[in-house]
Amino acid sequence: MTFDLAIPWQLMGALGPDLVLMVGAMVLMLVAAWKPESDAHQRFVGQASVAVIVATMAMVVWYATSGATASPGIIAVDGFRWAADMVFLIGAAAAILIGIESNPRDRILAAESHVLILFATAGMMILASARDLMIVFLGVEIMSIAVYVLVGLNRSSVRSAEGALKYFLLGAFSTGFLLYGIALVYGATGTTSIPLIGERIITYSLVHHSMLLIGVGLLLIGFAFKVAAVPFHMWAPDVYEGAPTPVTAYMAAAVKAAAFAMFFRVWIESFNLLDGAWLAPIWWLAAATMVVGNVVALAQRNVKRMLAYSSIVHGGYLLAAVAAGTPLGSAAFLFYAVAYTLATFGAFAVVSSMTKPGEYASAISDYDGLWTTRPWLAIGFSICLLALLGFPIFGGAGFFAKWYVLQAAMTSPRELVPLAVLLVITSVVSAGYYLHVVRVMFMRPRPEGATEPPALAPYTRAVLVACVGLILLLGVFPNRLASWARTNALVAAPLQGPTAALSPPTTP
Amino acid sequence: MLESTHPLADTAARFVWWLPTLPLIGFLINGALSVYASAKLGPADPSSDHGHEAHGHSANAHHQPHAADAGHDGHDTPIRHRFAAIASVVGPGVMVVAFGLALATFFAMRGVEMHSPYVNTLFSWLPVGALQVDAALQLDGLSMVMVLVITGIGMLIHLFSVGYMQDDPGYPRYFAYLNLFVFFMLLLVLGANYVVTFVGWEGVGLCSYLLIGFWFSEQANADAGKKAFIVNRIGDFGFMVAMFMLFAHLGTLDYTTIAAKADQLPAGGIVVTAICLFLFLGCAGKSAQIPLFVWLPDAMAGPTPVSALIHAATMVTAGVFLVARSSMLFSIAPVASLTVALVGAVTALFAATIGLKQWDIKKVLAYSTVSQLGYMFIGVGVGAYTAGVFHLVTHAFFKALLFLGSGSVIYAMHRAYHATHHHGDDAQDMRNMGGLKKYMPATWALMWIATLAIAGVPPFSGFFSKDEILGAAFARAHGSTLADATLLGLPGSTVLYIVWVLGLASALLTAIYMTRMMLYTFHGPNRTGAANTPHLAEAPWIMTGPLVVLGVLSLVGGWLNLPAVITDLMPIGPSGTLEHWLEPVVGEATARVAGTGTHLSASTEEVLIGFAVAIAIAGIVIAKMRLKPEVLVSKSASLPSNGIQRVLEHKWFVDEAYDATLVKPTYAISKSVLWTGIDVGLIDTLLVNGSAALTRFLGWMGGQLQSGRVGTYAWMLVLGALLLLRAFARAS
Amino acid sequence: MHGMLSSMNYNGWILTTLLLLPVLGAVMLSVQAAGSGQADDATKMSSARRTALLFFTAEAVISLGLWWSIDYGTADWQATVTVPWIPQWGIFYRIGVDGIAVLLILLTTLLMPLTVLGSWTSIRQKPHAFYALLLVLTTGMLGVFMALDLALFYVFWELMLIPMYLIIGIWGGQRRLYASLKFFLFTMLGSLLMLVAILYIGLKTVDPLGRPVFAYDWILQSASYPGTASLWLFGAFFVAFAVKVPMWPFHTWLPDAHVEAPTAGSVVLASIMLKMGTFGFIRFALPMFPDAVNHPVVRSSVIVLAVIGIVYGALVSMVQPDFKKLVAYSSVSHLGFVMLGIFALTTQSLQGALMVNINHGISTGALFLLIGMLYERRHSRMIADFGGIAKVMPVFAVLLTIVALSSIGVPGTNGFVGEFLVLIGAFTTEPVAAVIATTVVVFAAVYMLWALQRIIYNPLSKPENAALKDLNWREIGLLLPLIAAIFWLGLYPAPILNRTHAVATRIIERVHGMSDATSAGVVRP
Amino acid sequence: MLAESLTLSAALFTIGVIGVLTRRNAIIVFMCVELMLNAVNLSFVALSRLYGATGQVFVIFVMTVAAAEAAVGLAIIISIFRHKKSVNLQDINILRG
Repeated sequence: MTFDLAIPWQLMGALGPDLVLMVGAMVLMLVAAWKPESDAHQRFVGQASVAVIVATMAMVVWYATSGATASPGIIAVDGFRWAADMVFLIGAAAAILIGIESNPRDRILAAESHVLILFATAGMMILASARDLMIVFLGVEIMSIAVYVLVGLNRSSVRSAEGALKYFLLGAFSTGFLLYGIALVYGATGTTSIPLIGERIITYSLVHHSMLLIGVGLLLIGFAFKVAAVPFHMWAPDVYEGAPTPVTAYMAAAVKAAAFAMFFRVWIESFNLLDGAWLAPIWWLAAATMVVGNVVALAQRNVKRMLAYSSIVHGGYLLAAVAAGTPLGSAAFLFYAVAYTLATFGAFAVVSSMTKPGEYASAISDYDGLWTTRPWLAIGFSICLLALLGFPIFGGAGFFAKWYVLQAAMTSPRELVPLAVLLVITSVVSAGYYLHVVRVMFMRPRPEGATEPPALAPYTRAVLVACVGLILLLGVFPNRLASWARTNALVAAPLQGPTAALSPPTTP
Repeated sequence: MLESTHPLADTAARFVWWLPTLPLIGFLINGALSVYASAKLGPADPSSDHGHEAHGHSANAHHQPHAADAGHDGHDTPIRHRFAAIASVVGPGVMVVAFGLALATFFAMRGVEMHSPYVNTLFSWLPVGALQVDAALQLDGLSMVMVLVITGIGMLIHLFSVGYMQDDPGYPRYFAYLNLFVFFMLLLVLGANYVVTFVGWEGVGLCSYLLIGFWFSEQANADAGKKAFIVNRIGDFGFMVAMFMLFAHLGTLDYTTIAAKADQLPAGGIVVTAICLFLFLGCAGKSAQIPLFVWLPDAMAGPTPVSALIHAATMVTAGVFLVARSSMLFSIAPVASLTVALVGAVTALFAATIGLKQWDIKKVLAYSTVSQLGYMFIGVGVGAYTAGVFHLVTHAFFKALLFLGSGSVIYAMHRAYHATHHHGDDAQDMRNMGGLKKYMPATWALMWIATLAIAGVPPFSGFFSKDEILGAAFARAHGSTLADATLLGLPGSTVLYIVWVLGLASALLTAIYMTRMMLYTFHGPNRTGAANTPHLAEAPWIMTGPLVVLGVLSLVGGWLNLPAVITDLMPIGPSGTLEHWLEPVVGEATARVAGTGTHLSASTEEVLIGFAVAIAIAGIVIAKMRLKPEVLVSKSASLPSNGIQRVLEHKWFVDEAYDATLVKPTYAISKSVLWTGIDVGLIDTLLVNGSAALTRFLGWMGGQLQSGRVGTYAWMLVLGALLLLRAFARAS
Repeated sequence: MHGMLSSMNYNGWILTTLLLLPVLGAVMLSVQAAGSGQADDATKMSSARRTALLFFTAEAVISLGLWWSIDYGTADWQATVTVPWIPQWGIFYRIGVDGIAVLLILLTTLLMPLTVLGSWTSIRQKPHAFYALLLVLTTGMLGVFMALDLALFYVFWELMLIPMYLIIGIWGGQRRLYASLKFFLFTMLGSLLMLVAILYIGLKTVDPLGRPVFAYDWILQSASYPGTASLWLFGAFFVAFAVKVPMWPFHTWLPDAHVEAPTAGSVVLASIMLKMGTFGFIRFALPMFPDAVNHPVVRSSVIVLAVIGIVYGALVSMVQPDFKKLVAYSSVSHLGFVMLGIFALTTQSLQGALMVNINHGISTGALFLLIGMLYERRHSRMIADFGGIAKVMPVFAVLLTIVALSSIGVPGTNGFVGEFLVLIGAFTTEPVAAVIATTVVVFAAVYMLWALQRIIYNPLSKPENAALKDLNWREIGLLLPLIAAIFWLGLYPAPILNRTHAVATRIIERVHGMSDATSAGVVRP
Repeated sequence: MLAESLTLSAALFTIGVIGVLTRRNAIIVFMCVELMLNAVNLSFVALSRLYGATGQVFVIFVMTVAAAEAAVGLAIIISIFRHKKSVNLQDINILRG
């Protein structure tokens, strides 16, 4: 079917899954508020949230398989959107499943926590669908505001509050740049429609238009903040550390994926021709992110913080795919997002189960000799870490994710071979900290009198098993995932639809 | 020539591969016995329970006791090895059979006219493209001579060992090693190409290593074995490089092909000279020539029969053999040949000077061996290949005799010391001997035969061979290719005269030190100590028997190659037998070196002979006059010597010099510069760990920047923003 | 034999079976481990090692057919299997062997049961995991020798890394953490650069459908690289392989890894994993980048590094107080010979290099096994702690002597054949390097015989050593095949040489064919 | 007129940025952020004179979002105040490294 986005109900139809999720979230918000905080209630709301997510997924799958398209408009109805949606929804479901069990341990009994994830996810889905900078802005804010709250969920923890404050202040600050960027792009092109911007850059030869370029620069700042690219990354470690573990996982995987989804769409559909301006900055952003992230991660003694830096690093790798600026880059991103989401949630499932009640942080040394007491947990965690490292077979899909990104970077007409080399060299540094954890688990003795880590709760265990299983499976049979990513990649914006008859912009 | 059509094809020669195989079988049997016994029956190795109470300085001598008196702790009846009987049969037995086969082959060869060597190809060993190396054996005059010496003298020494080693706890192991040595030695001389020879070459080095360190529980013995192997390997380096060059320039390593193709190399050119010099480096290692002679004296740490077989009669002469084997190459490389001759001459004199002041009877013989090997190199160096080989053979006779005789003496000394429990005294030091003639008359007489032979007194064998060498050196000084070449700026003829003079000088010294040895050992008063004297006696027949055989050979060995000038004077036998025998092998090369007009007139030859004889006799007389065995005191009572005597006694301090200039610096550089400096310091600490530490430090710095303050973060954000915007602004 | 094997379609299934069987074994061991939760350590140990031995023996037995089933007269791939893996990325499961690979595969499969026997009593902790890792490692190693697809090759290449990392790190000695990480990081740095190079090559070579091509043959036929790209690509492969070889100065991971690894780890590392580097040069770096290989600067630099490694390894060996470290440095020296042989670019030297590869696998493997046996008894590897033990361990002394002699290349043993061929071949093209390398015959004798002397000879002065027990039948039995191989290859290496000749000739021809200009005037017999 | 409006907007935005950089009180910092957003709003309004309604619609959205943000932000600031008894950003640095 083809939605005509000019017709309101058809626009609603095109937003079907998003609406299902939002309506479900609103209903559940009411349900959550209905009863006083209790473990049973949050569990119920959590399970219901997962149900909503599953329903949304089903709808996404239905839309995706029915081959729905839409007329040009403010939202996209394409494979990229559905593919990205699936990643967000998987992340959300995993975060909620872990959260159901780990939140009470952190004395978070608010049932709203799960609902907020639904809201954030709705924001992401909107982001993925956005074909207008206005929608981009809305999506970013819907997502961000929910996540600000999620970070500060643990009212009893000063760390949680501090993380929330930092994220909020800096997030809002960066929103200012993003918004200003949108304004300048709008001023230069006269439109906020993403494909139209691309079109007008051609038709009006705006490649060297300074207002446009400054606008793009400001947009880039906003995006770079969201994907935690160096030097706009400084919030990330603190916030990841302060946030409750499932939220950290959610931020590392889904929020980052959403930010990249929008990044790719805007860059490929709007600014593809401006690479003369953005290639060098993104190149340096990617390089700095890989180098700084990896190097600083080496010095970390806390698992969550280490994983936070790891998440920054992966942002750097994906920036290489952005720099490629090709549809293949977006395909690589989709593949990467799946592998990375699985690995991240697997890892955080372990971290959450290892975190002692009332503590946010688990030191790496807490994992000493884990193998001797919990061999499978240690093996599972190692596989996730190796996936993050991008190691073949043992790291499963993580290797092919990196392979795909490298492939995208190296086939790009933009000659990114040096960046690819930098990527692999910094990967070696990353082995230093990923393997450090593997090493403490397997090669150090369990300290005398170390407390037994509690048995994995069922949902967490399910998440871990599913993630590890999929990582390994996709590491041997990545075919389907690769095809899926390639089919759902973005296409460089075709000049389509009636061009709005607007006079050429007169620059001030 | 095809193997099957060769005149030797249907004779005993087709069993030539049995020659090395027989001792190999002996090795396997004895080795199995040895390992089985020690693994199954517990440690029964030598010196396992000997107190090492008195090591003394002559550690190399110290271990002789075990030869004769293992298990002396309170037991006066020695315990023989459980498998001693089997080993006594197998060890010498295979040698007897091998010698028989060698004789059969020899007679087969005498019966046919041979123009090319008989090559028996066993299998293709290293087939790699252009490089085709076969495991093949080659029979010709030269290898036949060597085979006879090796199996014949080897057999005698095996028999001698049955007595000498009878009570050693490592008895089967000893025979295993000895058999293995013979195997490799036969491979060395029978090899049909350089590579097979090299297998034997290194193999004999290995056996030498094992036998020198036979009593390995004494560090000095193990040291000596190791030193021998390592110094030999320096020589092997040269051998290998020579092979590489041969392959690179001639594309083959077969003796026959190389002999045929040698003319392709420009005569006197750099290539053939280099090949020969590298080969000679190998020979210098194996045959203990300057600068690689240092291992041989130390090698006396091994059992005395080993010294006789390996370090006198056979292995150390392999270098001479190799030069003769490569005569086609050396004959077109006059500079290399001159070098060989000169090094041989210098070594002969140098070693002789050291021999003058040694007290250990075996050390005297060791330096004597070095000196005589120098003689042989003079021979092969001046292109008188037959003379070199001739001296090799006679030397094998009389030096084996000398060593075995000294073995008998030492054996007797040990018996005596053992009987009186004087384990602190050195049984090999001549200062502890004296007057042994009375107790060991047979040994005395036989050793005098050998001494006269080595001194070059007619009609003993050494006279003929030595004279032939000196005569050849003198003769080559005119008209030969050598005389026309120049070495180190000196004309070849001058060099050859120098060689000749050095040869004469060392002949004089040889006569002196050998007489000295005999005087101190057998003459004068006895210094063994009154308590020990009654226990001194002749060794059993199994040991004395071989001595007698060797004595006869030392006496008549000269008849192998009587010079024409003598047979012309007195018809005592056929002249030049060996020369005719070796003619197909070295004749062409000899003729090429000799060139024109190098034949000496009979009168000149007679004068030279007279001169040589006079010198030999003069040496004996000088020694007899100057040395007073009567005033010598036993070792424990001796004072350290000084001046030139001290220098000679310490062998010109060559070992110390090598140690200070080569060994220690290499070790120190390897340890401090290469290992702790480059490996641990530079690469590992600085580069590897350093970069890791630097990365970690940068990470820590980055972490410090992450101050936790929102203000900092905002500043960073804005700074980054400004940088980015600047980049975009530039692009517009 | 050949007929029987082909009637079984042996070549059709053997390679894949060899790859899968160890994985199956590893799975089986994991199941066993999960099922043996409460059993005592001894029971676990015996069940684990029995299963492992079963699988390794089965692997060895079925692999034997390769000796006959392959036609060694041709340099073409045989026993090939091609199955699409990720066809849209141009990645195929494409395996096959040539004469060189077969020998290394057989070396691997035949050595592995011996390493299990060598660890028979020394691995007490978590034995199931140990043997499972060893099995997985085997798959990785065999895969490297078989892969005919660059991407697949890379996967197998990396697959080896983790098991070895864990084997060193978990069952290793005192400084195992440092050693294992160093091993991992060194190797990974090299291999990731190679990954980029592989991608570059694969993406440059495009099939008619526009997909990348990683098929080795295809790349060989069609690849040509602009300007200095060939040099850069060669450089990337070079680093990966040079670290693995290890060439000086990339070698410092090796002594640490060897010393800290448990016996089986050291054996596998030395005997097989070090061969990966040189195998990589022969299989990939040489044929794919003939221009770079023939580049005078590149070639002479590699030769210089190889020669430095040869001499340096020997000299540093000499001063090691730890016997295992001594052997490790001697490996640097031996592998330097291999590199010299490869880059001298003659048939003799290349085939010699292959021989050294195999010989080093046998001799050094045996040395590590012997050291392990000694360590089990005495809990020390320091040379100074021993002395005179030939008296209490005569069989050990005999075997150690034989192996040591093979290691220093005494003729009659395998060691000589390889070294000699390398040097004689190298001399024709690189005479100076060959002569310098030849000096190592001296240094090798120094370090090995000196160590030998200080361990088995000299007075038995330390009371701890007086009670040492000689080798038992298991230990003797597991060493005997190696000893037999030492003599077999030393006395009759023709079967090996014949099996590698066709491939070696083709490689040399390919390298020279690309550069007649640069190789003109060089005598190549 | 357009140029002047955009210049003013830029100036306001810069003032906001400087405020964020220099002030230490969380609430004031947040107010500065609001100032930035409103500066952008000014641009949108000014531009919408040129291009039509889109800019004005955008302003409405921004204001809505800013309001939501303010609600959440103030709640977060209160939450930290409960723990720290301070809203001075200099004091809030437990999380670092």
